[in-house]
Amino acid sequence: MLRLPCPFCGERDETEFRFRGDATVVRPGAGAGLDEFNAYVYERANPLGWHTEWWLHAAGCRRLLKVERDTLTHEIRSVTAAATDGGH
Amino acid sequence: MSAPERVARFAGVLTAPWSAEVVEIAALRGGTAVLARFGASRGEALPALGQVSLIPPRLILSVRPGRWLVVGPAEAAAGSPAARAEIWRQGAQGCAAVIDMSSAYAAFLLGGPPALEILARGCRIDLHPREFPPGSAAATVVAQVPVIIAALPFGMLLLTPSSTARHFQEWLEATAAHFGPPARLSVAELFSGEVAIPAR
Amino acid sequence: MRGPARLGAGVLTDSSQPLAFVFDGKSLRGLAGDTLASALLANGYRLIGRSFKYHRPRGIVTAGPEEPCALVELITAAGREPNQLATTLPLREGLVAQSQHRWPSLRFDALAVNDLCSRFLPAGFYYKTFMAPAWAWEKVFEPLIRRAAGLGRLEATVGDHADPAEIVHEHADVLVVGAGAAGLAAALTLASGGLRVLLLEQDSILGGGTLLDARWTAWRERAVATLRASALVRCLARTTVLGAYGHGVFGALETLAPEESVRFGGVRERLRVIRARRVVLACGAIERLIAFPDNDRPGVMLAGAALSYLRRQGVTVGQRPVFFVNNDEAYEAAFALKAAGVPVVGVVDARSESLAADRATAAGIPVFRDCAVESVSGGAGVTAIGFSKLGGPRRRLVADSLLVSGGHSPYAVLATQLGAALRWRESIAAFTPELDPGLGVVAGAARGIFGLGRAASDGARLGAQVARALATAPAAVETPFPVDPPSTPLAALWEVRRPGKSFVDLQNDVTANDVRLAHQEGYEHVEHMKRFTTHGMATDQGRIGGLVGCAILAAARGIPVAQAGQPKPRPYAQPTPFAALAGGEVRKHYRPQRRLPLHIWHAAAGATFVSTGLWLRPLVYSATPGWDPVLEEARHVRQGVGITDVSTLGKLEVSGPDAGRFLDYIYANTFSSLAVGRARYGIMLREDGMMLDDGTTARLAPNQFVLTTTTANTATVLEHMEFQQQAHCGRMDLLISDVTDQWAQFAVAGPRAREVIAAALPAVDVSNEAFPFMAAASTDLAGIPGRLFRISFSGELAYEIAIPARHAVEAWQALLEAGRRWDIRPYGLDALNSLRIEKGHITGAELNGNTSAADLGFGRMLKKQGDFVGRILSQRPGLLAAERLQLVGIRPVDPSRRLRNGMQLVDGASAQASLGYITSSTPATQSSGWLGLALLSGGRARLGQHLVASSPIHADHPAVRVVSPHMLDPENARVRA
Amino acid sequence: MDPVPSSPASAATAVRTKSGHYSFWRLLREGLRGQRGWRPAWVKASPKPRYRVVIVGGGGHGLSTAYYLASHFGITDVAVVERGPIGLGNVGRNTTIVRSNYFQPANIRFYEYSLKLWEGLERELNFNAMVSQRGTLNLFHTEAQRDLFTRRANQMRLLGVDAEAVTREGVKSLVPLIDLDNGRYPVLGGFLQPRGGTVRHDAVAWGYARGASERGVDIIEHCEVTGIRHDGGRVAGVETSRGFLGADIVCLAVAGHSSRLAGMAGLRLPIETHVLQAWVTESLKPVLDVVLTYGAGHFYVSQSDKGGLVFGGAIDGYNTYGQRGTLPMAEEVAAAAVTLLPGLARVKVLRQWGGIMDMSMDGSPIISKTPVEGLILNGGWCYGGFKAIPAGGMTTAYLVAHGSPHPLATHLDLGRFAAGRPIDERGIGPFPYAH
Repeated sequence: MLRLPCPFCGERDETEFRFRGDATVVRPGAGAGLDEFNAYVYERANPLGWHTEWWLHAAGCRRLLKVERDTLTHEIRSVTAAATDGGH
Repeated sequence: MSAPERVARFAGVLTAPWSAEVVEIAALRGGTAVLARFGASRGEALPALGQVSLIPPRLILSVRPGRWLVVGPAEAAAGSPAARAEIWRQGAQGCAAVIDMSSAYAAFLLGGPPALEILARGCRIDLHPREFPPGSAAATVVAQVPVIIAALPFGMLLLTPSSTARHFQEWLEATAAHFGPPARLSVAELFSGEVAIPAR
Repeated sequence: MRGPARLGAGVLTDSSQPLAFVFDGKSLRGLAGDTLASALLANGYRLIGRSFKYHRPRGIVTAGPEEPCALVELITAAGREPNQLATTLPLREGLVAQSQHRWPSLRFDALAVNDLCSRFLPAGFYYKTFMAPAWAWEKVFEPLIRRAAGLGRLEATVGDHADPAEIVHEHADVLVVGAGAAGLAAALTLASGGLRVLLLEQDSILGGGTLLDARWTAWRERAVATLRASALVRCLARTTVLGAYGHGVFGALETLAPEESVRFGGVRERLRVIRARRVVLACGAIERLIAFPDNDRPGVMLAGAALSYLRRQGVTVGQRPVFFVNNDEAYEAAFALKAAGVPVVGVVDARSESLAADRATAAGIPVFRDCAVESVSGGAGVTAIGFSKLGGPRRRLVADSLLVSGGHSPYAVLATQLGAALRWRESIAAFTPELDPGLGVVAGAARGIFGLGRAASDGARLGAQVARALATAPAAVETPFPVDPPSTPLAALWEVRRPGKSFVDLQNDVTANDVRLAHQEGYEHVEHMKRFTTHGMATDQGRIGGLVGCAILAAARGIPVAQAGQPKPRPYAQPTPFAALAGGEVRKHYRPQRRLPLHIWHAAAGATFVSTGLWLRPLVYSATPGWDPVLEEARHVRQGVGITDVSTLGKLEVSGPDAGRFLDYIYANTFSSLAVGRARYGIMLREDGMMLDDGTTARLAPNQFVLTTTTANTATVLEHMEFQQQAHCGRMDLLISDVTDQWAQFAVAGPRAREVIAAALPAVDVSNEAFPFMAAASTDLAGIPGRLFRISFSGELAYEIAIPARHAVEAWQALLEAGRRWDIRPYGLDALNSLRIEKGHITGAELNGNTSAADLGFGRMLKKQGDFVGRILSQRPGLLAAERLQLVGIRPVDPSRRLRNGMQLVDGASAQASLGYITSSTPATQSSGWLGLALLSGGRARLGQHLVASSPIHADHPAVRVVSPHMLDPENARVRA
Repeated sequence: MDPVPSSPASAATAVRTKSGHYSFWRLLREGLRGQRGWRPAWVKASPKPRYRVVIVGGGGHGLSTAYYLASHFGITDVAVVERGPIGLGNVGRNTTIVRSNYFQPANIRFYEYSLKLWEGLERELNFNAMVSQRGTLNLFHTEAQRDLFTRRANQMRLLGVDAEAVTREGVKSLVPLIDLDNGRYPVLGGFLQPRGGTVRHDAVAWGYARGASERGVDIIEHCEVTGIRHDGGRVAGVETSRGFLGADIVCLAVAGHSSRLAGMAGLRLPIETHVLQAWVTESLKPVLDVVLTYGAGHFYVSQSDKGGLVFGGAIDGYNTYGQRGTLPMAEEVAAAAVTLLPGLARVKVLRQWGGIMDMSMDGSPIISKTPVEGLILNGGWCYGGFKAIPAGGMTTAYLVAHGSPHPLATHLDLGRFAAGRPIDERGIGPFPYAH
């Protein structure tokens, strides 16, 4: 079972979070076409090892967190909040 | 002996459903500083994230970055939370959203020595006083429903969504029952200092 | 009280507290502190059960949870609980147990014939037969196998019977698993450093091996008292760690003592979920068997078990015991029995040199060195054993019990689950785990440090190491410990290979020859061998024989044991009842109930409730089943006015200077242009272009929008919006607040709705001009600040009023009061559904995750300019294909025929290819007959076509006509009236 | 067009088996002569430098693909390479259920074909995999669920597949242990596929391995693929821990690790890897005769011939290659079990394990050519890998042999995502962790 160190709430059980997928894929900008969006939505590296992924702390601060995690050992290297400079 | 002291010495379980008034203050860009200044000017300093400050008869807690809940006893006038929201809205000068959430939450107080044993049956976070001393606040899940927990000198304040409040209350009472018959008292009594703890 | 084998008082037993119990119908006596096993032994019982496959007679082999044979059925008021371990089951007054898996009786078991046929039933025999004739497997063979297999019977009361259970969450700096010498010493050290320690012990009492050695009594009592007195330490006995789950999380099963069980309303076990920063695994080692012919006879036991029964319960396992050992530790049992006055017949030692053997000889116990046991006489109990020196003549000893020790295997299961590598240690002929120090340490016998003194020193030292790693300074623990006697290392001995059945797994009846057969047939990897033979897959998980089987496999393959390895251990360390894993949130509490603010009012009004997700909603205000009350409610809305509770709608406030811009990105249509005081219907796409949700959004102030989501999608939409905001719109300045529970919301609908609203809200001008369709405003109702929207789901002139939930009842009553003149009536979810189907409005049945905006007729709403979620992929060729399933209306050709949700639409009655299906259907409220919505391939081009709506499971295939989904008021005249 | 060239049974018996024919009489003979005559079920082959076809993955799909290539398509110059011993991936770690009750018609047809192949498997392989058609019963608890299952059952019936609606009383008589009323969501009824059931999973791997090996396929264990050699967009073979194996066609059948292997050829797949967990209880005398699926939570259960209740739940919801069980899912599944079958409350769970699977972006499998010519993918099985083993192997073998997809597997191509033709069983969208 994962325990994720939320930068706002401290270490919490995985059951408080909602996994939101691969955070390395970047949403293509305006002007991008089908190919870029297909790659963004469907194609994944799905690595065995270090993976950067989104987790929403749904039962806590409701912040979206970027987590670096090893998909085999489940070791967690870093947890940071998604960059926002607007309202929270 | 003060009310909190007397409650803290009570050997059994204390539960108190609390008809509370709740106002959510959420800062927009640059709003945190404005809100902090305004709160300080009213003697209602906004606590840091993960903390609760007690300003009787109200308390203010923060479990989300840039957001605070002002919690107090519901007053007779129906417009009371709206009025309180309006005060903060004015103070925020357009840098915050201020929303009456009085109907969105139900509040409970849980006190007595078994409080942590009771909560450990549904709460996955560490409420040991070393990790969660009075003055701490956290949002988490208890018995499958979202709960905001604030550690107060005389026990735990529990805020839960009003639609699941009944489920939570049933869980709380059934769980607490293993630790002795609960003594009920009102939050007003707690805050007023006129607490008479019933004998077990 | 005193059975024939009770020699005196044990550490646990209380001779002043006799207990009566029943086994196989016979009334027996035991003592408080007995287990069922010790009480049966005290009463002279040998035969306890029958084995799984061959139905061989079996007795008690161990004194703990590793027991493979002594499984019984426990008979209680709640039913029959099979497969209870006699070796861990505490004896209590009135306990009733029965032997299992035998017929007609334990002593004469008909299926013992399997033992005679065993040569035709080798490992995996069932893979090779029962294949012909083809029908016979399921008709004949499989039913026979199913009946023969399975150990115990389950008989349980169903219905109101509930098993209370609870899950308790724990936190500690350090979890110490095992309260033997090493665990106690480690816990003392850690606590002295000011750390929060959780000490768990599977036994009913703390002490482990120190309970079996009187020299340790004083130390143990002091240690336990110190720990119990510490505010930082929690000691839990009867608690077995079930598994290690990573990130410091462990699951443990606590079996409650009877008096505590009563206090907690009958809870029998607790699942403790532990989170700790470090772990000290001091869980000891498990004695293992030796494979030799008939090593499963009742009376063949592990040597350590004999010591345990003697010390703990004052029971001897035999009056004439013989030992068969390969290590010095096992001699302790011989010394103890001898000291207790039991004549030890002899010790057969596989080794030539042994310091313990020398001590035994000096004490007058005959030792037969370099010898091995190769036969056991006796059917239902040992009568004699045969042994020999390698190549020498067989000798015979008359005995009533044979106490075996093949050495001790460190219990490495938890460490292995934490990723510890296993290293082979020839000196103990076992694997020891090497745990990442970042996770914790393995201490004492669990890492092959045998001897209580050595284990305690190891625990203290490693405890200090962990304390320092957590940046605390432990005090030195009181030393010295009692000194261990000098010993000679064991000599590995796995099997005495002679003709006959030499068991490596006693519960699943796996023999050494089965292991070799697996190898012979190519199942040579340990995991293949395990699966082919079922070795180690029984309730005991092969604790005492697992390594023996692997060693025999290694020998067959001609490789070292270390290379052959052993199967990967998985949770659970102890069989765990469903009830304990489930905890208390079961049955009625399996999921929380969300209640409407008006729940009590609805109930009082006679509503039948329905669960939609977590919500409980009024379906219809009648207890009468069928369509009549529903249609009555719906028709009242069409003809007069009705009111319904739509508080379950998700409500989100989006505020801030960039709120409009954000909604433009989230919705496929535009919101930034929406005027204050107006509402707009919006469609939200997923990034893959499919529809996610729909709803109305109102702009209450320049920087304040309130949007609604469908009830079922509230959490999904909120998460979607928060994700999009934080992942992609970080520069925008806005806030999202979930206000679903804050607001109760009611729809007042019907031709008379305006009059009702006008009466209820006299301050608002609700004329069509002042408050047209899609208007929105903040307003007061009965002095309560609320919001008014002119929106319609029913297809009628309608308003929705939002009120803080706390005032829902007052507001609802005020509306009823205002509508009394027009006979306003409440309507439920079913009527709401009938109304919206007729109007062609969609809900979850159509918004099913596989439909695009275009499929549902909203293709033109997609804005042409600007980015929004789903914009690009909604234009994929597959999503624009003409044959996609599109929303249409359906009417039966014969108005007397009904429609059913889930009917498949086909072209002609016999056609197989489905063209689509009916998603929602209802009797019409405004005309006779049924109508429905359907998703139909190329549907919009098929308007007017005749098809068949086929429901083979109902044998119902009415002809239908494809019509527009807008079956009522397609011009929207009513909603705009 | 009949995709299967000849009757399976006749094709199987045409070959003299090296491990000898298995039968009751053989058991009798070996019993009388001390089991001396049994031979390894499959030959432990060493790699040759070149094969016509190299199949990566000695699991259910890899072995069945090899078997059908050899037995039905006459292609025996085949190697199956497996990193460890065969059969210990998902084919050895699942809950052994077979059924063909799907929503999408193309999936119904595909899984029904698989079910038909299961029905003849034992005679085909001369290996008793204990195909046990006890029926699969899906419960429903709301009217919306009933409608969804009605739609599915009607679709199945139109396609000639068995499906029946079952009343509450019918549910109770099929599963006497069930508590219809006292759960948070009472049981309203069920849908039964009588031909669904279970299969002894290990036997499937061993039986296909034996059949393939007898027909000349090299089964190479302990041979880890470390690279995929390709040039000019065409595959040339695989680098392994035991040297390079040249091949005209390389077929990946490594569900759980498809992304990793495809990554060696420079491809990114619409797949994420997730763990699916399962549990087994102590053996009991028969108490449950069907495969039962709860409709108000993630829980399904069957009773094996050995007497253990085998049950499972949903995926954990985040990417993982960690082949292990977790505690929250155990709590979730047990709570559902106790709610539905309170009589099981005292039954003891013995083991928990996890298998890692390919979760595809639409929840449906992929049997497809790839942008690298000669590289074929069998993967993306999600929850359906075990039950698809015969059809997956047959249709993959067909694709290898013919160079074009099997008529029942045309919809399973990789191109469907870009084209906008996802086969999304439950309408979840491109979120593998949510399927």
